[in-house]
Amino acid sequence: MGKLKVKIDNKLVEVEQGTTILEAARKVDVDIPTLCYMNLGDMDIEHKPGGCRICVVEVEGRRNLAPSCATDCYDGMNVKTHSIRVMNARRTVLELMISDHPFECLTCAKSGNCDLQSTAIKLGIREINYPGEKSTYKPDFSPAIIREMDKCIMCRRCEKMCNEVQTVGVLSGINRGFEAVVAPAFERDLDHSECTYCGQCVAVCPTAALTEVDHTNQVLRALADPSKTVVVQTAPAVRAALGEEFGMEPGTLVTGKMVAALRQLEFDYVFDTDFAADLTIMEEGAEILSRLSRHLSGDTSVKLPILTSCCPGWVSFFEHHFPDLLDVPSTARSPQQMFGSIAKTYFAEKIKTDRKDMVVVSIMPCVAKKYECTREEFSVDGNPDVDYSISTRELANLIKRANIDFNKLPDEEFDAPMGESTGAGVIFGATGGVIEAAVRSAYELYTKETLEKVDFEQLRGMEGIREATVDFNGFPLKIGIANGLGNARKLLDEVRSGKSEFHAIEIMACPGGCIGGGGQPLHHGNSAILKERQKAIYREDANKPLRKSHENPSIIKLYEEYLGEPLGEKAHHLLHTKYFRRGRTICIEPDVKEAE
Amino acid sequence: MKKVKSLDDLKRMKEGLQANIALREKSEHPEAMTQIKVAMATCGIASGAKEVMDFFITNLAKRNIDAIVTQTGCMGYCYAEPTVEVRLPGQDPVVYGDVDVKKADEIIEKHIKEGELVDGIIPVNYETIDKKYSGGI
Amino acid sequence: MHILVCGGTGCHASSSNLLLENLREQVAGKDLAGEVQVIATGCFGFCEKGPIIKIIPDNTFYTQVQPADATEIIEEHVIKGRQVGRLLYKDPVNKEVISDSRKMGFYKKQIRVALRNCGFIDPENIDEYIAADGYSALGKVLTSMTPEQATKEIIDSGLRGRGGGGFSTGIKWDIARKVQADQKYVVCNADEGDPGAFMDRSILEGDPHSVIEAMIINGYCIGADWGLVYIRAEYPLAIERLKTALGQAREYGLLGEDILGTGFNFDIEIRYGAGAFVCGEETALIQSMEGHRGEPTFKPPFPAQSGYLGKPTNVNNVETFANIPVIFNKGAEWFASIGTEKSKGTKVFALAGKINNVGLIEVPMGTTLREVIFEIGGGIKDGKKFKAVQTGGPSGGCLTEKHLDTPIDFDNLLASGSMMGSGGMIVMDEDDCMVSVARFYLDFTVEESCGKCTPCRVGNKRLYELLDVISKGNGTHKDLDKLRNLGEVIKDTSLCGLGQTSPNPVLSTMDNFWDEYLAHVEDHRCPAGQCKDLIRYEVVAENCVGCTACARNCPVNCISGERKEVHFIDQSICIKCGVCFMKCKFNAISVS
Amino acid sequence: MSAIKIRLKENDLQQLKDVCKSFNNEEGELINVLHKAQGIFGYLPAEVQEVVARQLKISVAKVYGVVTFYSFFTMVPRGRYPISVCTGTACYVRGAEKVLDEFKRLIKVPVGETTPDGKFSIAGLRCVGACGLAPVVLIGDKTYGRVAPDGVRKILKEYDDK
Repeated sequence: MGKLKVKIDNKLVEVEQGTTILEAARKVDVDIPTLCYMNLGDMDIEHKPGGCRICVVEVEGRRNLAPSCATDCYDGMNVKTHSIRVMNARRTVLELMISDHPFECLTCAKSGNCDLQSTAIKLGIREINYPGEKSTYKPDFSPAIIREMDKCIMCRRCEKMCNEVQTVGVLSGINRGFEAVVAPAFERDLDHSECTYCGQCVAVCPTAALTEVDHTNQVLRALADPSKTVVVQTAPAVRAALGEEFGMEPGTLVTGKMVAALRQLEFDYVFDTDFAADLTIMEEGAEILSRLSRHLSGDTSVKLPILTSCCPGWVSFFEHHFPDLLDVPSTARSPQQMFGSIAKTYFAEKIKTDRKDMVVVSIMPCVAKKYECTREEFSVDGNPDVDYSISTRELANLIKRANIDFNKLPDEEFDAPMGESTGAGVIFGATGGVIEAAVRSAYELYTKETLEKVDFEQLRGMEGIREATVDFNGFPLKIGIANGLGNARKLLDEVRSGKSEFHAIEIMACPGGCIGGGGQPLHHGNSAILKERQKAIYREDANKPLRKSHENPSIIKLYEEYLGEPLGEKAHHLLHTKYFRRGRTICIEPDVKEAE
Repeated sequence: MKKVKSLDDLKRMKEGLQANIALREKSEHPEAMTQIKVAMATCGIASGAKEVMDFFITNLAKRNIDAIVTQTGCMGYCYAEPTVEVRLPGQDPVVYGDVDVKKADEIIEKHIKEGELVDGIIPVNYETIDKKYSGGI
Repeated sequence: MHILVCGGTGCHASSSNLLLENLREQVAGKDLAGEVQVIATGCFGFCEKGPIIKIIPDNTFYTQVQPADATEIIEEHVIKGRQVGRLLYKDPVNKEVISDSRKMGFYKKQIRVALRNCGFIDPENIDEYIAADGYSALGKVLTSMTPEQATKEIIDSGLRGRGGGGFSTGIKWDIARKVQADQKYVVCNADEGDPGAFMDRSILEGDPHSVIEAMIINGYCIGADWGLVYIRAEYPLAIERLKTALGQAREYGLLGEDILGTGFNFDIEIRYGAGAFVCGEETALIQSMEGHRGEPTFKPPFPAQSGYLGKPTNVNNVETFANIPVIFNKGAEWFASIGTEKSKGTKVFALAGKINNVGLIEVPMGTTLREVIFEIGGGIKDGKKFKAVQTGGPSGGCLTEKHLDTPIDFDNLLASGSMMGSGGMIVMDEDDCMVSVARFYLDFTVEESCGKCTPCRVGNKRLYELLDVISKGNGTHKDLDKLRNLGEVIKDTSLCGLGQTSPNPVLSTMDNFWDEYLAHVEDHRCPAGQCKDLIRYEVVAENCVGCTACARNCPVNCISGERKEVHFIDQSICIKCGVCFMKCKFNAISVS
Repeated sequence: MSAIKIRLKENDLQQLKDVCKSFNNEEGELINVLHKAQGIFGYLPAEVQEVVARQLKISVAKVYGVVTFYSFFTMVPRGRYPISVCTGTACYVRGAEKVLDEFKRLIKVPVGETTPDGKFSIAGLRCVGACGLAPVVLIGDKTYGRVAPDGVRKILKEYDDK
C-alpha cells in the first residue's frame, strides 16, 4: 500500500498506513501534548486508551475532535493541532483534570517531574474555571510505594503495567464516573495485596499518585549521627542512569562522579553492590552446578531449571503466584542483602564496630528493594542487614539538596574491600546479565578450562523472553531469560506444567532488567533511553580488568578469611534464604473447616 | 417433536396453524368480512343458541368461508330465539329468528354464499344490535 | 372467541397474571374452553390504563381490569354478550366511551410494524408466531437469496438503527459481511438503559421470535453462526420469554444446525447486563460481554472489523431487528414507502410523563410531535399546559411548542438540538422546571459515566454542579457562560456517544428556555415552582378554613393551627414536599 | 498476613465453585458468574469475589473492578424488604424524587444502605418500564404504582409486623 499524504498544521508529511496523527505530527516536529498515552516501543508496550483527551486535534470534515494518539491517518487528511477550537477544548479538558487534583505542587514529590504540571505550564493554565468537588482517597503507605489517589488522573498506565505487562494484577480500575479510580481489590492497602513492589506503576505514573517511599531524610539523619558508621552500596544500574538526572545524555557512565558525590555526602564507606553481585555468582553459580550435576547423575529429588533470585520483585511474585514452586529458585540472597549481611558481620568485625552502630544504605534502581530490606528474615534481633534503600532518583535529589555540582565532580574510586568488583558484577544491571555472569564462572568450574571469550552475545538483548544454549564443552546448557513479570509468568507456567526444557532461567521483574527499574530516572515512555543505559552497562563490563566473579580478589579473600566454601555452612547462614508461601490475601481453601 | 426441516415444512405448518390466529387477523378488519352474531343470552342459550353458534363456527371454517362469528346479548326477540344477525360486507344486517342447525345450514349455503335471503327474517322494529346496546359490539 | 390479556411488564405489575388465571379458571369452570381461548400476549402499548384485555373478534377493549373483574367479564360479555361498561375506555377529553380499540385516538394514528405481534400473539407459543408469518422471512432468505442480495434488501429498505445513532442498518451489515474472518458474531443489544424507554423490553416480551428470526437472517448475511443477546438483568420477564422462545426455536430446528435443510447453522446465547447505561454503546457492550468493565473503546476499529473476542461483530438493537422479518415479507419497497425521505419505516416511542395516554406507540417516521402528543397521547394531564417534550433520553434534548409541527425523523430531531435516541418521549407541563430537568439528566449521566475519559468523568460532574448552583438560586451570568462552553467541549472531546451527547439536555434547555435560566440567576426564582431552594409554601389566610387537612398530612408536622382557624407553616421545618399543597381543597396553600 | 476472617461455609464454597464450573471457569463469563453468585448469597462479599477470581484465574482486583462498575452488583447485603424507587424520567416528572425523599426520611437511611435491623434497604432504580404507573416503587417483588409522598407511610405500614 502506498504512502499517505497528510497535512498537519499546514505541514505536509508522508506516512505509512496505520500511522497515528500523533506519530505523524512528531515527524514534522509538531509536539502535541499527551498524558495517558505511553509507548515503550521496543518492549512492545503501547498504551493508548484515548482517555485523557488532551491530545485532541481538529480533523477537517470530522464532527468532533479526534484523539491524535488513537486516530489513524488517511490520505488527504487535514489536521489542525492549534486551532482556537482545539486550544479551547484542550485547555478546558486540562482545567477539568486539574479541578479534581490537589493544588499542592510546591510540596509534591513529583514537582518538576510531573507530566500534569508540565502540560499545565505548556498550556499556560492560570486559573481553573470549573472548580468543584474533588475526589479524596485515603493515602496508602506501603513499605515501598505510596499511593495518593487524590492525584490520580486516570491515565491507567499503572493498570496497564500491573496487569498486562507484569501480570501481577494488583491494580484495577474500580467504581465508575467521577468515583472511578485505580486501586487494589477492595481498596485495601498495597501491603495487603499481592503487590511485588516492582515499581513499574511508579515508573510510569505521570503524577505523584504513585511514588516510592522516600528514605532520604532517614539517610541524612544517619549521616549526621556521629555514633553511626554509615556504609553505602550502589547497584550496577544506578551508574548508568544517574547522570540523566543532571542533564547528561542517557547512557553516560557516572561511576566515578557518583562515588565522589557519596563521599561528599559523608558516607563513611562507599562500597559497591557489584562486589556483592560477584559474591552472588559464587553462591548461585555453585548452586547451579550442584543441582545440575546431581540432576544429571539421576537424582530426581533435584529440580531443574534453577531460577535466579536476585530480584526482590520477582521473589515476591513467585511467592504470591507460584507458591507451589518455592523450591525451584536459587536460595541465594540478592546482592543487596548479601552485601548487608557481609557488611554487618565480616566488615563490621574488621572495623570493630557493632552492627547496631552501623547503618547500611543501598542506592538502588529499584522500588522493591525498599521492601526487601524490611523482610524479617534479613535482620538480626530486629536490626536489619540493610537499613535504608533509596532509589537512583532519591540519590539525585540528595546530591542536589547538598548543593553538590554533580557535573563538575572528579572521578573517584570505591573503597576497599567491598568496593572491588568484576565486569560480571556490573552486568547484573541489564537483563541477561546475571545469567551471563553465572555462565562465565560456572563454565570454568564445570569444564575446569579457562573461558577465553567472556562475551555471551546470545544472552543479551531487550526482548521480553530470550533463550540460548551455551556449550559447556560438549554439554549444551539451555538458558531462558525473561524480563518483565508477564514474561516470567510464561516461563513459570512452563516450569509448573513440566514442559520447561531449560536448565537455568534468569528473571528480572522490570522490563529491560534493573536499568529499567522502578527507581530509575523517569524515561517518560522513551525506550531509546533504556537501550543507552544497557550499552553503558556492557561498556563498563568491557572496561573492567577482571570479568569473572570468581577472580575478584576481595571475594577470594572473603571466602578464605571468613566464609570458607561457597554453599558452606557459614555461607548458607549469611548468604542464603528461604521463601514463604504468600498466596492470596484471604485464604479460603486451606482452612475452611478451622474457620467455621 | 416437530422439526421444521425445510421451507415447505414451514409453509405447511403455517397453513395448519393459521386458523389459530385467523380470528384475530380478521377482527382487525371486520367490515371486510361476513359477520354473524348469535344472541347468547339466557333465553337464547335455553333455546339452543350455543349449538347454533358452534355449528356456524365449525361449518364456516369447514366450508372455507371468511367470516366472524360472535355472540351478543339478547336482541329482544325472545319469542323467536335463537336469533342470529348476519351482515355481509357492505350490506345492512339481517336478523333471523328461530334459527336451528338446519336453518343455519341454509343461511350459510344461501344467504352467505349466494346472497339470497332466507325465510325467517325478523323485519319488525328493525334495529341493529349496535344501536340497541349502547357502546355496541 | 379470543380473550387477549396483556402480559407486558406494566400490566404484570398490576397483577395481570392473576387476572389471566382467573379468566382461565372461569372459562374452564363454565365449560367454555371450546369457544373461548384466553391468551397472554405482549404489551398493547396502552400502559396508562393497564391491565388491559381485548376481546376478539369484536375488539372490545377493557382497561384497568382487576383480577376480580374476571367473573363479570365472562358472565356478562362472553356468555351474555353484554359489554361491561365500567371497564370500557373513556376518552379523556370528550368523555366519550369507546369500546373498539381501533377507534381509540391512541391507536388510530399508529402503524405497528416492529410491534406488529405485540398484543396480538402469545409470545410463549412459537406456533402463533409461525401462524403470523413467522420465520417465513428466514425461509425466503435462506432458500432464495444470497447473503449479498439479502443485505441489499435491507440497504434498499432504508432501515436505520433504532438504538440511537441512526446508522444505516444495511450498510452496517454490508461492512461486517465484507470483512474476511474465520468467525463472526451477531449481537442483539437489549441493554435498554434510557430511563423512560421500554420498547426493546416490550418487543422481547411480546414478540421474541421476531428478534430471533432477524438475528439468524443477520447471521446468514454477514457469515456468522453465533449470536448473543445482551440483555438487562433487570428485565426478568423478557429474559424468561426469550429463553422460552430460544428453546422452542431450537426444538423446531429453526435454531441450531442445518436450519430449514439449507446447511446454515446458527445459535444464540444470552448475556446479562448488570446495570450500566454506557453498555448500550456497542464497544462498551462488547467489553461487558467479554467479562470486563463496560468501558467503551475508541472507534475505529469498529465492531464490524474487530468486535466480540476481536472478531467482526454486527450489533443492532432489538427494535431494529424486529423490523427485519417484515422487510423481507413485505419487501424493501413497501418498507421504504413508509416514513420520510431519509428516515424510513416507523419508530416506536415510549410516551410518558405528564400526558394522558402513557404507553408504547409506533408511528410512521414523519408523524409530528403534535399528532403524537395530542392525538395519540390524548393531550396533557389534568388540563395543564404543554411545555416541552424530551426525546432521546439523557442524550437528547427538550423540544418546545415551536417544534410541535416538525415531522419526527432522525435528522429533524438532530437539527432541533435533540435526537431520536432509543425513543423515550417524556412530556412536560408548566409545572416542570427546565433547570431541574437538565439537572436530573446530568445526575443520571454523572452516575452512569464510565469514568474513562476526562470530559465525561469530570466535565459532566462540573455541569451538574453548575446546574445545582443555579437551581439553588446562587448562579451567576458567568456560570451560564461556563455551562455553555463546558457543554460544547464535552460534546466535542468525549470518547463515546454517552459523553458526546450528555450535554444535550443542558444545551437544548438553554436554547429553548433561556428565560427560565435567567429567572433562576437574576431573580433567584423558579418560574415552575419546582426548585426546592427557591420556593416556599405558605398558607393563604383568607382562603384557609382550618380543615386541618394540611396539618394532618404534613410528613414533618410543620403546620400548626386549631380546627377552623387559619393554619401556619413553620418554614424552618418545612421540607417542601408539597403534600399540603396537594391536599388543600381551598387553594389556601400558595407556592412562591 | 494470612489470618484473615472467613465467612464462607464449605458448602457455600462448593456451590460457588460449581457455578464457576458451570461456565467452564471461563474468564469471559465473569459477569454471568457474578449474577449467579449474587443470586445465591444476595450480595457479593469479598470472599465470594476471591473465590470467583481464583476459579476463573483472574485477579481479584479485576473482579472487584467489575463488581464496582455495575450497579446491579452489591457488596452489602440488602434488606429483607429491598425498596427500589424508580427514578426513570417518567417517574421523575411525576414526582419520584419526593417519594424517594419520603422513604429515606421514614426509614432513616440514605440511598444504597440498609436499616440497622436489616429489614429495609433503599435504592434508586432506572426505569422498570411501568411508566403508566409512575411513580413506581418496588418492594421485593411487589410493585406499587402511582405512589405519592403521603402514601409512603401507608406502604411501609404493610411491613409493620414482618
